[in-house]
Amino acid sequence: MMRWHLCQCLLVDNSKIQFRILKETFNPYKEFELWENFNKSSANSFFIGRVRPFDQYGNDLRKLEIVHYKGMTEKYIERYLMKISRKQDNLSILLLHRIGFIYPDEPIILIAVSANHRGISNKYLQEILEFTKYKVPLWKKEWTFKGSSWVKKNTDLGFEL
Amino acid sequence: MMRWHLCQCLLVDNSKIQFRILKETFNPYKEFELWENFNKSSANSFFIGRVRPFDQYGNDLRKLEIVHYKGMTEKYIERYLMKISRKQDNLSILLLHRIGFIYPDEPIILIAVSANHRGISNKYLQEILEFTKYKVPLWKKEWTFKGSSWVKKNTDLGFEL
Amino acid sequence: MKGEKSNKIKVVLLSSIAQDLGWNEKILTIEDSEMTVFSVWNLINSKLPQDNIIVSINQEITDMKAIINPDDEVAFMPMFTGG
Amino acid sequence: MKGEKSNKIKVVLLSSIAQDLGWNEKILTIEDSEMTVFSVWNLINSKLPQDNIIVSINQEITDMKAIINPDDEVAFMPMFTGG
Repeated sequence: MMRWHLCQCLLVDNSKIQFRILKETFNPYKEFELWENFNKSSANSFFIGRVRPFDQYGNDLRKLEIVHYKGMTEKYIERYLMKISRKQDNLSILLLHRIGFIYPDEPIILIAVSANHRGISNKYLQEILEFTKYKVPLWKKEWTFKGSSWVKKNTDLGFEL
Repeated sequence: MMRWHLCQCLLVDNSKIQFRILKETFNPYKEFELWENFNKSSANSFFIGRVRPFDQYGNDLRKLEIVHYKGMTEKYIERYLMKISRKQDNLSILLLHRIGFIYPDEPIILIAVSANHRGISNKYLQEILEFTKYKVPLWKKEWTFKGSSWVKKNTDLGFEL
Repeated sequence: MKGEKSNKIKVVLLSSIAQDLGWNEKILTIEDSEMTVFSVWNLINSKLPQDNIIVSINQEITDMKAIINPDDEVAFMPMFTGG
Repeated sequence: MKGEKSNKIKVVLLSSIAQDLGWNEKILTIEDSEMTVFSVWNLINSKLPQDNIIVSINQEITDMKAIINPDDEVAFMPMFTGG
């Protein structure tokens, strides 16, 4: 794992993958700019997920807590990103995920994918997003003004497929 | 059309839509930041399309030229964005499209969509992107070091659906 | 009766069609009161094929059979290739 | 024969399971050489249901029937809810 903290970037065949688990908040536009300066392609897709101001029951949210399993979380992310980089040539991927306490409207997740075609950058962006929701050891706890509770179920896509 | 140049923003029911046809290049990160400051949602999807460094025949590209039909282009974009804003509540949309001469690696198109759910922001981002490729009066001409030629056919998504 | 009415139309060409025919806009005087987009196309063009041409009247996409009225803006354009 | 060999395992609990059982990590001494993840689960827990629990050995997801070796790190965690 150490190489991630040293170089923050891994080359897999012709693709560049990069991820970070962050304990502090970040500026998503600065991250896009820094990253895209070195990964300009014809198609560049981005996603920012932010904390909703209410919990799963509709109460006002004070803060969200995200817990990870140090070592295993990083290993599962790395393995998955390497797998898709091997499937698809000339892909650049950046994934940032917050842990710790995150306040309403702050970013939890940032994904950036560059490719030669718009269909590819959009497709992998969505795949990576669903992956972080269902396949990565990460857990959410919601803190309201009355107490805290673990999130039992992920939010859905927002429409029927 | 005048209201677009004055307010740059149109409210349709609960949704906010905004688009601009630009004669000069722009900084996409600044645009994202300015726009998202007023449109922070839990799900925010973005796309930047940049000029490829080669033409449809694989020759080195000097510049791309984009021509529009002033008035009609704006009308078709506005009508389409209003239509999807009426289909889907609480959507914010920003669409920027370049016209004139655009050089390799410069942005041609920027799309930003905010929604309450990731599936919705990603879905409409892709719909708007395909719309600008096939349904908006815009034409591309490629200038190489040998001459110029009109683009006959749009690039595909990059994979088989 | 028709003396007071304009019988001019504006014809607009876009993209490769403008380049191939060598002009972008023309004001034409129409004689025929039942003139279609197709008859304007035949009037201005004797070399380009009609395939895959998008036509509009007053910036609304229509078809070659549509009837043109005085003061209309008629445009001929190839398939869109933007985005 | 086994005197030189460690017979300790590390048990890790995550998220709501750690909260419900009141601890995050423990070092346990295992006696049984054919111990499964399921037997560790029964050893540490007498109240939580086994449904929807993800288990891992040495940070690789496995199942309740997997055999544990000395020095292994065994973890119990609820369904993931990240992203």
